[in-house]
Parts: sequence; C-alpha cells; structure tokens
Amino acid sequence: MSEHDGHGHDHAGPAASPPEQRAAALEALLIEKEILTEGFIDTVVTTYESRVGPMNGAKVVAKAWVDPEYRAKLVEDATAAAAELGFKGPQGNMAVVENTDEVHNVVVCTLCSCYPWPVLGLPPAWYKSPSYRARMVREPRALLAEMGCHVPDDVEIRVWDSSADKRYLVLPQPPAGAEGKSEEELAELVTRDSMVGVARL
Amino acid sequence: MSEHDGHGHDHAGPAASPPEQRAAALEALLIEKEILTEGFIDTVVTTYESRVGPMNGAKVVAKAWVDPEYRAKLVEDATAAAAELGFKGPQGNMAVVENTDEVHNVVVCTLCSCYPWPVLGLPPAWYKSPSYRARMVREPRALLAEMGCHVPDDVEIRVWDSSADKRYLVLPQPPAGAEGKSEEELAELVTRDSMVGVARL
Amino acid sequence: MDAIHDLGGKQGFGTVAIEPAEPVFHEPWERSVFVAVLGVLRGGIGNNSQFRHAMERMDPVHYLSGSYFEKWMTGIATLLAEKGVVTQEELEARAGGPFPLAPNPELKDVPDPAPDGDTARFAPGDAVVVTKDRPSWHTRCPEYVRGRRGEVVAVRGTVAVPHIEVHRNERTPEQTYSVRFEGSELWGSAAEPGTSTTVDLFQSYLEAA
Amino acid sequence: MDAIHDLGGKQGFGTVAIEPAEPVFHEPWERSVFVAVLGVLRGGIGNNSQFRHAMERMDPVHYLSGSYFEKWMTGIATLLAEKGVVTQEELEARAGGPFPLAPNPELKDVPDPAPDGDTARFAPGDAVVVTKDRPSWHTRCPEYVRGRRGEVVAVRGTVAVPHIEVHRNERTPEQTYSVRFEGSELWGSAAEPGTSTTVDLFQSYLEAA
Repeated sequence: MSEHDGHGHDHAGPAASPPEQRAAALEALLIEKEILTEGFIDTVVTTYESRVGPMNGAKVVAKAWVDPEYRAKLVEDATAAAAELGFKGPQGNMAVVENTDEVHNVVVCTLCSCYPWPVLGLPPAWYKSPSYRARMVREPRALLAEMGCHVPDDVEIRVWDSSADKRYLVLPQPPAGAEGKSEEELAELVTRDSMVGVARL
Repeated sequence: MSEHDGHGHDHAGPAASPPEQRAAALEALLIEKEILTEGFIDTVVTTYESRVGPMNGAKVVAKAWVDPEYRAKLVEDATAAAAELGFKGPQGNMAVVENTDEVHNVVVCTLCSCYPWPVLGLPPAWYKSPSYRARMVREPRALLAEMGCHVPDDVEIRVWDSSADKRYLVLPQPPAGAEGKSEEELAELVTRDSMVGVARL
Repeated sequence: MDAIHDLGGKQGFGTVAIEPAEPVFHEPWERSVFVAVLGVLRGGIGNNSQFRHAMERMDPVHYLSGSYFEKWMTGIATLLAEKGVVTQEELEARAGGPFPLAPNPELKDVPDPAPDGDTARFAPGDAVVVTKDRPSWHTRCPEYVRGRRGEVVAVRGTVAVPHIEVHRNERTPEQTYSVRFEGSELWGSAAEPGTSTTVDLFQSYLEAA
Repeated sequence: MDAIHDLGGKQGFGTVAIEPAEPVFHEPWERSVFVAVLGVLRGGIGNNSQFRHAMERMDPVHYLSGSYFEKWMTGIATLLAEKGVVTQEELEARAGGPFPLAPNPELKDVPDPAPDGDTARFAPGDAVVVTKDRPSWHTRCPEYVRGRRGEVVAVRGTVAVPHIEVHRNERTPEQTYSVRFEGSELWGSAAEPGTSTTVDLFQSYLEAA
C-alpha cells in the first residue's frame, strides 16, 4: 500500500480473508493430505479442552505443600514429579521455582508464549499479549501491581523468561488458613495466576 | 479490542476518523485560537512546495565541484556555506560528507526522519519508511543494491544516522563527462538521491 | 533475527487486558488452528523451531495486530508452503481470498554449530557475558540481554541449537543455562529496585566474564 | 524510551517502496498537518523534542501502520492537548469521529542533566563506549549502539539535552559528537564487510573506552 491511499496508512499489514475461512482451508487440506485424521483431532481437542489445565498444576502444588519428600523431588526434577501424577506431554520439560517470604517468582516468554502445558493447559490471552511480554521484564513490580498483585518492596522479584526448553511453574506459598486442610481441599485454593506468578494466595 | 473479535486481530490500532477530517479539525481550531494565520499558512506552503527542494542542494554541490575554496568552506561549515547561497531555515544545522573513490556516504534517521530541509526540501516517503530506517544501518550494501545503487565491494560504506542536531548532505562525486561544464549545467546533473547517498552519479 | 517478536523491555504497549473466565478457544477456528499445528509438527514436516521462525518473519504490523492463533495460522501455513506440502494458491483457493504467509528472506553465512556444544563449560555461580552478536538468522537470544553480564544459576541440559534446527533442519545438542541478570544491569537507571530476570540461554550465546 | 520508533537494525520490514516523481504532499490534509506543526512549534507552545516524544508514545500498531503525516498529526494534536491548548473532545467534535492521541505514561526518577555538559570531554580519535542504560524517558540514543564501542570522529557542538527538554521543558546545553561504529561491532557475524555507521550522540550517553 502506498502512502497516498488517503487514510494515512502506508502499511496496514497484508490483506487477509476472514480467519475462519483460512482455518477451514488449512484443516481441509491437511485432512485431504492425511496429515490430520479425525481421531487425532478428537484426541487433541479432548486433551486440551478437558484434560490439561490449571487443575493439574494445582494438584502438583497441593501435594508439594503437604508432602516434603514430593516437594524435594519436584524442585529437583519437576518433569518427573509431574509425570508421577500423570501430567506430561508437549511443552513439558519443566522446572519449579519456589516462592518464599523473601522471593516472589513470575514467568514470562518474551520471544513467543512458552508455557508449561501439561500442568497449566494453554496460556490465557494476556500471557500472550505484546504488553505482558514487553513489560514483565522491564517493570515487573509495576505490572504486577497493575494486575492486582502487590509484592511488598522488601520482597525480591525474580522474573523467569522461558527462552530455551524449560517451562516454569511457580510454587506459590500456601494462603492463610491452609493449615489442617487436606491435599484435595488445598488443590481447590491454588489458582492458575498464582502458578504463573501474577497472583499471591 | 479483545482477542475474540472473530477477525484474528486483538490489537489493530486505535479507531480513527478519516485523516482529512482530523486535519481539518486541527487546522480550524488553530486558526480560531490564532496560532495559525492565513499569512503564515501561505508562506509555509509556498516555501516548502516551491522554494526549498533538491535544486538548492544541487547548487551547493555544483559550486563545490567548480570552486575549491567554496568546497573547503562547505566541508568546514556547511550551514554557513549553504547560507551564502541563501539556503537556511528549520532543520538547517548541516554537515557535508564527501564521497571519494574509497568512501561512499549515505544518510538515514533511524529514530524519526531528520533531513536537511533547506537544501533538500521535505523527505520522500521511502526515506521515512520503517524499512529504510531499519535496514540502512544493518545492511547498507544490500539495501543500496536493492535501490539500484551498486557500491563496489572495495569501496567503504559510511552510514550517517542523524540522531542529534546535525543534518547531513552527501557531496557526490561528479559524473563522467562533467569536465568543462558550467556550474549551472553541473547543477542539472545532481539528483536528490545522490545527495542522500542512495545513488551515485 | 532482530524481528518484531523480540518484545522484552519494549515500551508503549499499554495495560495488559485481562479477560475473566477465558475459554481455551474463543472461536472454533482457533481450535482448528491448534490441532493443525500439533498435527503438522507431530508429522515431522517441520520442527518447532521452524514453526517459531516462520512466525517471527511475519510482517511486523500483522504480527503485532494479529492474535496468537492468527500468528499460529500464518506460521504453520508458511511452514507447509515452504516444505512443499501445500501452495499458497491452494490455500487461497480454498479460503476464498488472500491467505498471507511470512516472507522468507535469503540468508548468507549462517554459522556452523559451536564445537563441543554438549560439554558444559559453565557451572552455577559463574559470571558470564552474553555475546553482542545480532544474528540475522533465527536465535533464542533476546536483544535485551546482549552484551549484558549475568550469573549462571542452573545448568539446564542440552537442547538442539535453534539456528541449526531452523536453517539446516538438523538437531545438534548444546548446553543451556539459566542466567540471572540484575534489573540494573538490564535497564540501568530505569530499573525497579530488587528485581532480576533469569533467561535461558544456549552455551554459544555466552562468554566467561 | 524503548518504543517502536527505535527501528535501527530491526528486521522483517521488507523492501523499500519507491514512488517515482513523488509530490511534496500527496493529499491536501498532509499540507494542513505540516503547516500546523510548524505553526505550533514556532509559537512556542511546545518544543521539537516534545513533539518527537509525543510520536514515540503512539500505539505501536498505529505508529507502524500510519504514514509520516499521520504520525505528525497524532503527535502535534497530542502535544496541543497536553499543553491545554485544545481538548481531545474539541478535536473529536470537529473531526466528527475518533481522534486518537498518544498516551502519556507517568515517569519516575527522570535524572538531572549531567554536570558540565557544555564542556567537551572527548575529541576526535577518542575511543568511547555508549552507556548500557535503557531509559524509560525520552532519549536520542538508539538501542543498536548501547554498550557498543566506537570512535569519536567529530565534535558537533552543544544541543539542548533531549530528556530535559521534553520532561522539564528546559534547555540545558550538552556537547554532541559523531561516533563511528564498525559494522562488526554493531551486528557481529551478520555485519556486511567494509561498512560503518556514525551516530550523533550526547556526551552523557558516552564513557571513555
């Protein structure tokens, strides 16, 4: 597009037909070429719409809270510890980073949107937004506060940019009133945001 | 705009009314507030549509080719030397960089679109494009070749990024067949592109 | 590649919009795209690094204005076209309109993998400096750490070197490390106090400090 | 400010489109915008650095997709609104629709000017290193030279420090220099042979190497 299109835009991005038409074209061609099968499609959809999600990570966290041995294993080898509970798969080479009274951890992927799928499912839109990717490394304290997560000034913030193969899960601190609750009850208290590090429990 | 607008765009830039309506609004308000007057508008338009442009720079270059004393002055203080010919005004703190058999110079402004208005007028759209601004510093040889300017491998390329107050004018080498021509005839041979450094004569 | 995807530390993007109770997919077409990507990568037609690189090569306005699944759709279709599995014409005929793909500029002098990349040269506690190199080819070294000094906090094991995987379609293992950078080292006087960023970097991106 | 305007060395923008026999203005509205900018800056309502900074703060997609005069229009209207000369409501009422302006995020800790900035500390031939600082405020130090080593090739005289002019509306003179960087210093193994870039930098951006 040239500068004189009368709309003040000399470069509005390439023309594109509606995404639903393009996606349908892509899917149809892949089925015809036998790269996709109905069985594979069903498995993938069921997996990512029902079987993986933050409820998996919550189980990992709750177990780590009640079982010191499991916690040690999780910190040593998160991939193996998650697999023990049945959580593994793509984007599943994982590491756990522990929040303490002195340290708050938060995860970002500045170059794309890497995320620990087996324990958190697919990432929410905000995690994939240019704004989150750009700002979390430069101004984590301000951005966390904007997102409602107020980290005290005397607590160090460690940002993890997952730029190679490891995918990070934050091990949050248990909330007040967690004492005496069962592992299942505790798992109910663990939110996705606390495991990304944009919330404290 | 949220991610689920159905068009695959979660951030298409802010909504805007047509530029001609916005420009008219701006102009009308500035006239009402007596920041713009008809006289000022006429003067600016006449100046930048008729009086300043590459024909000014061409006169500077032609004079430097035939008059060694002027050339020395131009290289020492381009602003003063251009003013001698009547060329001065905004964006007019200038420096001249000389092409030789060993060195080819080319000008860019990566941060905005700085340009020596008194001798070249307002910059062309390509000079202001993200592509020119991004590429000229990283791959000047490849970009110049793409623009039809083939700089021999044994000629050093010096890119000038006008990031402070100086505005740069390239003093090209005279073309073959320039010998014996008058200053006026020579000025006809000097192109805008040769004074930005994206062409050789 | 110093493309628009390298967003760490960039300003001007405004607040992070948060959608409560967000579904996994907002539209059925996003589900189709997700399945297509998993199917293509599982099928070995291309690798994950090539898919990523295809998205990085997208027109910058398309990249920034497009949603995540818009980028995925463009990236996987680009990969399929470049591998000769489909043509842009086929895609556009089926879609009934334009199907933009990412351009693929010619690259010169993509370097060989570093020798002995699978042997760990650094250990936790080591001070390192990231290379100042700004490769035109695929890299997983973000601009904001280049030339900056950090400390190795973990050895993360070998991973296929990204630019070799992308540009030669070969897997050469190289050690990776978590390297911690103080906020002040990255942002200078604009840094927030008491903050650091830990970045996972390949051994060939690092030098002893 | 590390905003979208800092384009030097970025990839993915494709070929440079050239229009033969291009007019000074393509549309009458571009002429109006040009005159408006000159009139406002001549009138002392704001300075040139503030006008530039207003454009740098534009939404990144708006900045990249908008033409030069679209950016000028947005920048000057933003400046006028911030100076209290017009309101966005007035502009939109007259325009008969949305008139987007650049946001103005709050800045903390904008530093004072360096002392003795008008005294030249460097001379041609001096080796210098550019500060690694990545200020959140206005700067004319492009990212691609930060932390990189160059040679002073000319002293260019004093100019008002840009961030002081923008954020305090004061003119504090500081020496500027043309500093030459070899291509290999800037781009590493991707550099073209026999190329350099000379950048004009303020004294406070430089340290002796």
